[in-house]
Amino acid sequence: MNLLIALLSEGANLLWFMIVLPAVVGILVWIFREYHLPRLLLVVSSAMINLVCALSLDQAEGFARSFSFGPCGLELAFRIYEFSALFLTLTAAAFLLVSLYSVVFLQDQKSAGLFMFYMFISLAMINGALLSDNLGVMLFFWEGILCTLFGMLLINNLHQPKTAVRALVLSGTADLLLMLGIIITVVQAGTPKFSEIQRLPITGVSAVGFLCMLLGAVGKAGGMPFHSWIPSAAEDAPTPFMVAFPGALEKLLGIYLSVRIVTDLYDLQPGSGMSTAVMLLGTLTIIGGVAMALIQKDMKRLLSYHAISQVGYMVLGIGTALPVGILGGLFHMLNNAIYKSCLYMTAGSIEKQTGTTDLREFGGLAKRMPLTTACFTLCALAIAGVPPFNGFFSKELVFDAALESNTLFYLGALLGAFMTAVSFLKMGRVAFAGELKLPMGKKTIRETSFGLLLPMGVLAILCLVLGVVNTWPLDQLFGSALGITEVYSGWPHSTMLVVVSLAVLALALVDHIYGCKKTGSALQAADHIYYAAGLKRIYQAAEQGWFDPYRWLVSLAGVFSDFCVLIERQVSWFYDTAAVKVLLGTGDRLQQANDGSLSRYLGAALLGAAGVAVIFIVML
Amino acid sequence: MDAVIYLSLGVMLVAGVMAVMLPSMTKSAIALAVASAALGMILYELGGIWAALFEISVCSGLVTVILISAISLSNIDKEELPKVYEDKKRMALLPYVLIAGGVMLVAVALWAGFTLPVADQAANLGTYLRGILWNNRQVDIWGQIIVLLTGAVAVVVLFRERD
Amino acid sequence: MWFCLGSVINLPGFGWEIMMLIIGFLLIIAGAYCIIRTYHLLKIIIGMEIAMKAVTLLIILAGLVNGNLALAQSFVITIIVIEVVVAVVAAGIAVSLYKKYGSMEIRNLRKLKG
Amino acid sequence: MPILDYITVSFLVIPLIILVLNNLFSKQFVERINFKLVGVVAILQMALAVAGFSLLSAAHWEDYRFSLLWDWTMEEAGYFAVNSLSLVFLFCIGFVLLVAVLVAKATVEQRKTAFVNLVLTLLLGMNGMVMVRDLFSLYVFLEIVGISSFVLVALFQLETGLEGAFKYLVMSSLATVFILTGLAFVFMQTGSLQYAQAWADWLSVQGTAQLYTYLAFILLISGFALKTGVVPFHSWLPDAHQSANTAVSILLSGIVIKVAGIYGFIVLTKLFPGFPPVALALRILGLLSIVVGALFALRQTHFKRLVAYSSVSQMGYILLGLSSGTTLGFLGAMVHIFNHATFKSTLFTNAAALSAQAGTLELGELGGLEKKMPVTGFSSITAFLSTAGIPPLAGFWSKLLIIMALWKSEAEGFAAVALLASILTAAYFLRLQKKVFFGQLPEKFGAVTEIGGSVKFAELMLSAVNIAVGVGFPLILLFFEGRGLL
Repeated sequence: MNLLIALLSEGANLLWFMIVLPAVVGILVWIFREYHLPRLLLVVSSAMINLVCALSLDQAEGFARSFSFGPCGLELAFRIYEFSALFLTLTAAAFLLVSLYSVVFLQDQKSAGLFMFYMFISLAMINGALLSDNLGVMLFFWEGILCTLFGMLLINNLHQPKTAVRALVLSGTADLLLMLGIIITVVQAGTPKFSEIQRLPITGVSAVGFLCMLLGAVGKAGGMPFHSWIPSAAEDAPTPFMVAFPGALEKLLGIYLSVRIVTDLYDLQPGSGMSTAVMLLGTLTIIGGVAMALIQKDMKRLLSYHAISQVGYMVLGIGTALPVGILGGLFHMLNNAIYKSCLYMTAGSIEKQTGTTDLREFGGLAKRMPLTTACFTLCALAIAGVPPFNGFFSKELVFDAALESNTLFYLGALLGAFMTAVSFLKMGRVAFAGELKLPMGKKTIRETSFGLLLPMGVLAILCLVLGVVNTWPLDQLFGSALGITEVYSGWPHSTMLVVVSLAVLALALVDHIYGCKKTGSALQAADHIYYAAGLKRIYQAAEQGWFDPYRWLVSLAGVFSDFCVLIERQVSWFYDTAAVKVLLGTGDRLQQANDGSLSRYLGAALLGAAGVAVIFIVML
Repeated sequence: MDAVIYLSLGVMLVAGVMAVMLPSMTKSAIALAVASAALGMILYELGGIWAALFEISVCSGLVTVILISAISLSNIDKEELPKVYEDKKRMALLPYVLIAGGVMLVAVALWAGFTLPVADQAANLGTYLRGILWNNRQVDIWGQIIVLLTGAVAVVVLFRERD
Repeated sequence: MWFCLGSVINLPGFGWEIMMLIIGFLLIIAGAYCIIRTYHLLKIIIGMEIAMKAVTLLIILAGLVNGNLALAQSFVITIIVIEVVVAVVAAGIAVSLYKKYGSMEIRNLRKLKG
Repeated sequence: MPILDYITVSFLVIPLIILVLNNLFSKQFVERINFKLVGVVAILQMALAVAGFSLLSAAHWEDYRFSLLWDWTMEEAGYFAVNSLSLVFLFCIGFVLLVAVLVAKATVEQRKTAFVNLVLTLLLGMNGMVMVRDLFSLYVFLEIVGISSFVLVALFQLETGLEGAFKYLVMSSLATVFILTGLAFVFMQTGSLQYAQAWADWLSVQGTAQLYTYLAFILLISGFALKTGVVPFHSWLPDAHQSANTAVSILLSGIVIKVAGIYGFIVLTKLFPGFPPVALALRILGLLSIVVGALFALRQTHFKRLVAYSSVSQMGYILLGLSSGTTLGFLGAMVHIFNHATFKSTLFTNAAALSAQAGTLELGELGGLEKKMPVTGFSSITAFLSTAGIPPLAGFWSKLLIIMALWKSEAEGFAAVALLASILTAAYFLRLQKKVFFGQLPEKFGAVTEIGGSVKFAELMLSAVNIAVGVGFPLILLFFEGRGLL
């Protein structure tokens, strides 16, 4: 304990501690992987210590520390300041809940120890990435998360690592772009230090660097076009993974970097072409993600598409480059982390009880799982943007910024909000309302365990609290961290926006009822959109994966690999046949020439002497 | 004096070529002894008395004895010898090779300014042989002693029947 | 051959030093030719000896040219000693081979090859 | 420093005394102890070399001159001398001699006295070679080494042994003719053959226009290349190595070709650093050796012959290191000399074990002996990995130094080919390992057991040295750095 105090007393040590503690705990968890109780205690206590550390860093004045190591002037530069301390705290808080949920969820499973090991290593990496003041060091931690991600996806699917490979390829591409962007940025700025780069103008090469970095950051958050591994991960990754990574931690990290790129590294002007491009990316992500969510019949898959879609709001908000947009984007990120994690958790609870998340197989759980239903409802209301939940306020801020920038994007975002509401109406009604329906083989179900309910409940209540008391997050947390003096908290300033949003929600309700009437079932309530003229084609194409960049990459890679196979054949022919034949043949010839005759030996030696003479003559 | 050197050089060359070309081993060995003696003559004429003595006694003497005794050990029928070893046929080209080589060397000497180099006079050590051998070449003398020891061991090894 | 030598003698600027050099080279060629062409083990020793004679000649010539004949003489004496020992060893090996094969035929020595 | 005097003199005196003792007493008595005596001489030589090295470097002397029973301070007197280079060589000589004696205990059953006599004269010759300071004396001791080697190869009067010895002798006498003619031309111009920088520099200045100087270099390079066994002068080497007793093969491959050949090249390159054709010739010969030696080795069917061709190939690396003309390259070559002594001795020791236990060295007949002879298999694999330059074994470092030196001296092409040729090295050794230690065990080897005694000890010792040098090489580099060699 003394050691801990000593460690905590010095701020610089705390920086190290934030990285070393999770790594060490990860290893300890893996060592005690056989025992549930020590694991639980270890995980919860260390997650709490992590949170305490983060909070104390948040309280401290901003400062920077460099630890030089290695021969080539490499240094490990860390810096803590308000913004990163805020994210550190948010991460720590999210991690506490997520890890509690995970450790309870996985308590009977063999892979729990390994999973928690990866979780803690990921936390170490995330902390490192948030703390580092050097772009290169940050990239190192960033890539570390990719590794742990790959490991976690492999846990249950060692023999069919399709999803893991897909995630590796897509996230890897995103990270590659990030790396490229970082290289360009460092070259342009002349320094690898975050704190020394002063808002580079986005022109020429810098524009490429900006775009690459932003794509890399958004890609980590799960935005288009690096999203398609998330839905497939929903199918075969453990639910805690979905809660932790696409739900909360990756979003935090990706949005953190995006905001820093837009506000610190580069000078993104509102209304500029680059801003429009980013907003377009955000809008496309919103619509694309939610449109696919609409027709999903599996809870986790549906939520995954929402996870993608929600990133769009954040990117849209950040892309406006207006303070209100950035603030909205950040707030939305926080809200999304809360309600999306909670939603995943409810899906996980249902999975734990019923054994499935396929909406066609169960329904009417409200009576048997009232608390889960309540959590779900709160979060669904929040994600749909119903006042006074937190999602409403953040969405309004994003809408405000989008309307100020470009009406088209505002309309796109509205469309997204509409479809979000529709899809959650559908899911909520199917899963919880109506008569109890259980999958084959299940007779009865119970409410889920306390360990799972606790984080869910906390998160669900937070949804309401943060909505009602939005002054605190908006002004105290993000506003002061970003240095925004204007006050955006409280009820939205523009009544028109609120009216339109409420109208959209009402429209969604009407649409849902219409859908139910038409098809006779809540499950297919959204299917009329699917069957609408023209849209069906697009959906079919989407279902076949035509919009999946992974597939594009794969088919592109297919052509490339055919080409490579052609070359490879020639090369392997050269290696396996030609080179061997030539070498062995030469060896044989030499061997035949060396027939043991002394005359030949002498002749060869004299020829050698003549050869040396020739070398001398040539050199003369 | 020059005439003696020219003559000895000529004898040496001819005897050497004959030693190579003669089909009879005994005659070959004798031709080698003659070449050796001619070399000894040259050494003597140039003032290398000790070297000449060694050359004549050891090389033309001892080596010839060794060769002759080795030849007599291998008592092949004299009639068979030329047929088996085909020396006459295989050595027939030597004079042409030598003439071609000689002409080439002379040509190089004549047209390419083939003169002997000027020595670094500063490095010259004008001492007598005894002084040289005992002052300057003690290392070589130790070497000679070890060579002789090795030779003795070798003779013991090679000429004794396997035990 | 005599004609050739005679014409060399009469050329201006051609002392016996150059003659010695040329004859030394020619004897080395003759010795090497002998070693390469012969089928008789002892003939190889003779060829080696001839080449060594030529080398002795060249060393003495070198001493003559640089005026350090005494040193050259000491070299020659050492060379002669070594030469004899090598010749003895070679003859010993040749005789041993003769005892194995019953002939001094070099073409017996084809066991080691490749 | 009188103690250094004793140390240096003992490199010549101890073998001489043992040589006398070996012939003084009755054969029955001598043959019981003489191998042990030679082993003691070897260990003593290593210890003395280390002691001499530390004394010399403690005193910061370039070299230490001494004589044997005469006063070398007399005017114009010749002398022996040791410097750090000779002491390193002396250490290597002692090391290989120790291994050879350990193996000879198992392989030499007859003619022990003669064997010991010849080994001692060989030792005298090699010690003398690295301690003389005169090109002509170098030749004299070179001949001692040569004569002892011929007779050692022919020692047991087997047909193959005699054949190998005779071929070796004839090729060596060609080398003698080359070297002596070359020396005659150097002597002709300088009037002295001592290792004196003055005349060497004079020759270098004069030499650019001098036909004789170039002729001398061509002949000297060819002569030493013959002694080293560099392609295309190599033909005698596999024959001699294959046909000799394995203990003799260890001596020949482990140290004789290096002292007789490579040391000559070292002297040449040290005396005449400013001749670009010399470096180029060494480079081309080295590369040719590496590639052609490896190609030959790929097709061999006899264990020892394959290993002998591998020696040809490895000598190429040493020449490449020397040719770079830099300290780094020289250092790489020196380390490779020691490493080659280690791993080549290991492989020949394996050959001794195999021929003792399995009774044959034909690759076609051997197989699957890994389980039966684990120590032999293990040491063979470490030696093979080291030869192929696999980190962290010793061979990797020396090759790395050599290739780095080549690269730095702007011979990138040579460096690249040398690097690629490592693949060939790995290929032929992999083939060897596969044929001997892996695969199906022939039925007739069902009762084969691991070798014991001195050969096993030698195998273990050599493997340990190999691994220790490899793992501890950074320390060795630090040592070099501390001495200002890097």
